[in-house]
Amino acid sequence: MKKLINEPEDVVDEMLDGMVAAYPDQLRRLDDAEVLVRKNAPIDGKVGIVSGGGSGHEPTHGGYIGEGMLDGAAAGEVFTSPTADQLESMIEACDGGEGVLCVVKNYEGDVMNFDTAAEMAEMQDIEVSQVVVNDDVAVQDSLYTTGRRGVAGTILVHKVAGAKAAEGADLDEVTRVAEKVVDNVGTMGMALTSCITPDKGEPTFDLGEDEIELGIGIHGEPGTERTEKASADEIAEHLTEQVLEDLELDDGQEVLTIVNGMGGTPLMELFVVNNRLQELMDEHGLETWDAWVGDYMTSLDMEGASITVCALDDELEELLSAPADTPGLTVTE
Amino acid sequence: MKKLINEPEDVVDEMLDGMVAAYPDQLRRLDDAEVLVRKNAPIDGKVGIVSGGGSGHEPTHGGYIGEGMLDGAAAGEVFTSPTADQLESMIEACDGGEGVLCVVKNYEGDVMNFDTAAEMAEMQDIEVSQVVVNDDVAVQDSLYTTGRRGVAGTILVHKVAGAKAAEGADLDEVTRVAEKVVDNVGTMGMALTSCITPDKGEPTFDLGEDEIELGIGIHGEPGTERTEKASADEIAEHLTEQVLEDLELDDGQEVLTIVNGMGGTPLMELFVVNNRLQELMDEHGLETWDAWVGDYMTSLDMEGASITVCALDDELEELLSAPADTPGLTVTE
Amino acid sequence: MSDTERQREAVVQALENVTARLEEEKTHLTELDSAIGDADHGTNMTRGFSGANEKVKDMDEAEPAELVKTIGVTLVSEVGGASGPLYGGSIMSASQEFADEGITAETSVAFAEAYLEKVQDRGGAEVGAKTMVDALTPAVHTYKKSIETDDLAPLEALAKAVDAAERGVEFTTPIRAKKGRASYLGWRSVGHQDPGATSTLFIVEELLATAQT
Amino acid sequence: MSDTERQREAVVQALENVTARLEEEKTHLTELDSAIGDADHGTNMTRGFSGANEKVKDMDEAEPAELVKTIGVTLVSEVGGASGPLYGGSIMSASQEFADEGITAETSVAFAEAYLEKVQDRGGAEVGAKTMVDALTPAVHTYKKSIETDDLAPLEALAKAVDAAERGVEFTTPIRAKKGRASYLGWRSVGHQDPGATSTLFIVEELLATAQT
Ligand SMILES: Nc1ncnc2c1ncn2[C@@H]1O[C@H](COP(=O)(O)OP(=O)(O)O)[C@@H](O)[C@H]1O
Ligand SMILES: Nc1ncnc2c1ncn2[C@@H]1O[C@H](COP(=O)(O)OP(=O)(O)O)[C@@H](O)[C@H]1O
Ligand SMILES: [Mg+2]
Ligand SMILES: [Mg+2]
Ligand SMILES: [Mg+2]
Ligand SMILES: [Mg+2]
Repeated sequence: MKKLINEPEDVVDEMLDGMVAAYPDQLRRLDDAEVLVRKNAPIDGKVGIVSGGGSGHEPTHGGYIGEGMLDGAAAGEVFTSPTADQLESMIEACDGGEGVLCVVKNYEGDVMNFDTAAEMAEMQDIEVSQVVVNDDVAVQDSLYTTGRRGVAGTILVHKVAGAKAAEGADLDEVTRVAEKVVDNVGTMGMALTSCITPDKGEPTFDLGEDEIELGIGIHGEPGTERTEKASADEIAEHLTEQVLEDLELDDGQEVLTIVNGMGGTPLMELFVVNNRLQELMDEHGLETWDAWVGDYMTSLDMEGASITVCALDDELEELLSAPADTPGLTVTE
Repeated sequence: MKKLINEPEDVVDEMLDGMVAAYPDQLRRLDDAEVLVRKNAPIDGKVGIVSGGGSGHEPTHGGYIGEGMLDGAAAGEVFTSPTADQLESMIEACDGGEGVLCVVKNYEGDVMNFDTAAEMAEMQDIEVSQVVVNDDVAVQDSLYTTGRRGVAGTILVHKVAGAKAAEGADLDEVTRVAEKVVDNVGTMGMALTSCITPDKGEPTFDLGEDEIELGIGIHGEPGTERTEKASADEIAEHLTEQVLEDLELDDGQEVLTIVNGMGGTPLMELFVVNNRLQELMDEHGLETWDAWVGDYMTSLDMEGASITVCALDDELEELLSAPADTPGLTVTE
Repeated sequence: MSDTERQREAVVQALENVTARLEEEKTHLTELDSAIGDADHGTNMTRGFSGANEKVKDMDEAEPAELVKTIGVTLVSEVGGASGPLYGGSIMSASQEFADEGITAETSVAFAEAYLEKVQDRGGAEVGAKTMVDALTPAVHTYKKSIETDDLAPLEALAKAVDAAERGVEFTTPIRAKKGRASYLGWRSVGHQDPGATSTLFIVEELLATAQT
Repeated sequence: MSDTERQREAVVQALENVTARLEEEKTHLTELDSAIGDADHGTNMTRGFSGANEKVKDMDEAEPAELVKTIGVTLVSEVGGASGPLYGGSIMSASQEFADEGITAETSVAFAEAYLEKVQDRGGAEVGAKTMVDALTPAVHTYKKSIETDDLAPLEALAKAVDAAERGVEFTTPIRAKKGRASYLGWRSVGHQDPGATSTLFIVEELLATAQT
């Protein structure tokens, strides 16, 4: 393994300091915690929006802290949910008196730790609500699973909830729009290569020179299916079909699409995928209202991509257009 | 080789269409050319700013088209300068009557093709000026070389020249500030892995599991030196020393720093490098006015990073702070 | 040495043994987690237990229940992931069973039952979901029956619990996961041994080893 | 068949042979460029020459000078990189030497000289900079002397030029690059053969092969 790191056990700590050093006017790190918050948190009279999860998904989540998006983000060890006490101190630091919305990706670790943190915060008289994002259509939501995973669609939840909170809406309203995104978004991913965690130092799964994994998550979990390598067009088609099958959209529906890179994929390739994706939207009679292409929710150095489709209405479009100023996403008026 | 592409020979064409599909309100592709321009180019009464070079460096250059930065960008084949006729049609499309500044990276192919294009454009009575960026301190500027290469520092030239042109300055003034950046910026890069071009399908150079290359360019050229792998801190120190030695800055000098990823490097690692870089700025008595961290000038899927330092004065700071709205870089007021 | 002191020493010793064992098995556990999870179970467990070891070293005066609780609290705040709340939170709340009478044959059964219940409350996994519950359930059931019905001594009961846990671990291999990250794999999870069940077995084995000395 | 027709056919045939040869050597040239450049010289050259082949196929009526010029123009607009302007631009402007009298022994010498001059004008490389100039210079000098001083027939002169170019290519290996991407490598460029000199040799070899048939 070759990585630009020092000791594997220091990587999250040093990354967080390196982020604050890059955005000293926007970010602040809580003392002795692996938690970043807005420089001016808590913002009085505004609902706080927080998220968190294992590290290795940068710019998720710390990179989405800022005006119009998150107030705080907790960074666990690589691919390991943050602990409940860290989450609790984040919630406290981001409560401006109007309560805090926790945007949780649907993993048992995240859910359990956020649950505990919410209980702890409520004991401090902080109003807490949670929305659990589960946009990954690769995983069937059945008795046989713990439900679908939360992946790239999470960023849209940050954006929409953040915009609503910036408007001055109350916790219920903010929670409602966050849930609206969750109800309307689907994602499916694939990997050309496994990621390598700093700690293990070897690929989490082995893929042959001619194999790819479909239906991967963002933690180097093997996918749901292994197939022969295919062209960008074929891959775009497969992922898109799965997502659209799940969403069952009406003709003429306006959508936001994301081609998300997994960390090691050149932007060039993501644009090639977007090229086919937009043709497919056309072929399916869907209207792309906005198309995002880039690394939003990564899996360390994995090569691969995911495709997200989110059905929009006027309210969501307005909230997605609202200004955002964060290291990882800027929306200007 | 596994890549998200279709046929290697179609990759640039499909990428450009995929970019336009992602930013249809901002970008337009010239007919039958591998050239992107601003949707509303030429902008009457504004000096046009154009750049171009081989593909594989995304978001460079097309990703920097937009308000406050470039008017046009020509995309050659992967790592191959665009041809003179393509460059010429770009210059024509971006001339709003006040002339066009070509930002050229110092490679013989780029320089020769831009020279020819400039001659052709001047024959059409378009005023053209050129600035050649050569920020790579790894290459000695001596009789024995063709001069230093242009690398990540180029983005700062786009930003500064673009801001000046947006103010309404004339071609001479725009050229002057672009040259000021060139005179004050230095970069040095390193690779953990080689890149793989779509066409060749194999690493351009072979690196052992314990080796890294120092002083690499952005085309998979082998570097100036091969050494044993080292920690992020050691690498940050080495690159920074080389750059600072070259720049010879005064105590207290304000600088902009860039930790630039080569395409396959997780953001996590870039922040770890930035953590040490900012300590080094401190130790050298330099004042970081702004610190950029991300993929600005890439080399396909290469894992590695470069460090750029640019000395600033009031004028450059003002121009760097001016608003920019492009796919690859947004600066808000 | 008072009874309380003896119990305290036993807890500290057990914790040391468990920590050493997990350290030894770190790569092994992470390997198992690579196949059907995210390659961090070994790291998670060793990070948590080393932390607990540090904490407990300075607690010369604490009651046994307090010590056990501290182990749980430390796991909660050091481990994260799924195993943090499952191991840590459950140890923390089950430690109450030792509060009044310290560690006895009876209270150890109560602890084991409370621990299993908590893991299932938090995680929602039944037996057969291919999780730590599959190792834990036979171990706890066997321990309880050995003590309460068969009148075995704790040491013998614990030995039987280890056997039971071992069979539970083996049972996880041929079945499809319903909970945890392995469930994302669907049928591809069949044929792999569950990391959390495996670490549960190691812990029970070290409890036995400690009791035997 | 008129003289002009014969010349036209010869140009078309030479172009076909060169294109086929570059196609064959594509990987080889790219390999050489991988070692000291950016791994695209083979692709660049074949892309350009296939394009030129296409263009020239439809020009049944053109003068030889026009054909050669078209080859140059097509290379300029298809190749890019350093080799595009160097090969293409220089062929384009040297083609003027054929304008008045077509292709003769004398005009072919003039063409060769003009071509070399243009390459050096554009690229600024002297002999010994480890570039195509190192293969080109001996080839052109030898060709000129063989025809003008030694009164050899063009075919024999061309054969000597091939030998000369070969020695030029071999000369590039042991020296340090001063121009082109290889110069970035400093001393590490020593020991590698220059791709552009190599493609120059292949072209001269194919000119000879064409003349021999
Ligand atoms: N819902 C659950 N109920 C019981 N045990 C679970 C549950 N989810 C996960 N586990 C256990 O946790 C183990 C994984 O722990 P670990 O790798 O540390 O956490 P994570 O899955 O968050 O990376 C699994 O092998 C399984 O035994
Ligand atoms: N300044 C120059 N003068 C003469 N020949 C040059 C010069 N620069 C490069 N070359 C030739 O061009 C060749 C490389 O061509 P190619 O790989 O197609 O272009 P690029 O270097 O832009 O990728 C080199 O091997 C060398 O022979
Ligand atoms: Mg984990
Ligand atoms: Mg090239
Ligand atoms: Mg795990
Ligand atoms: Mg080349």
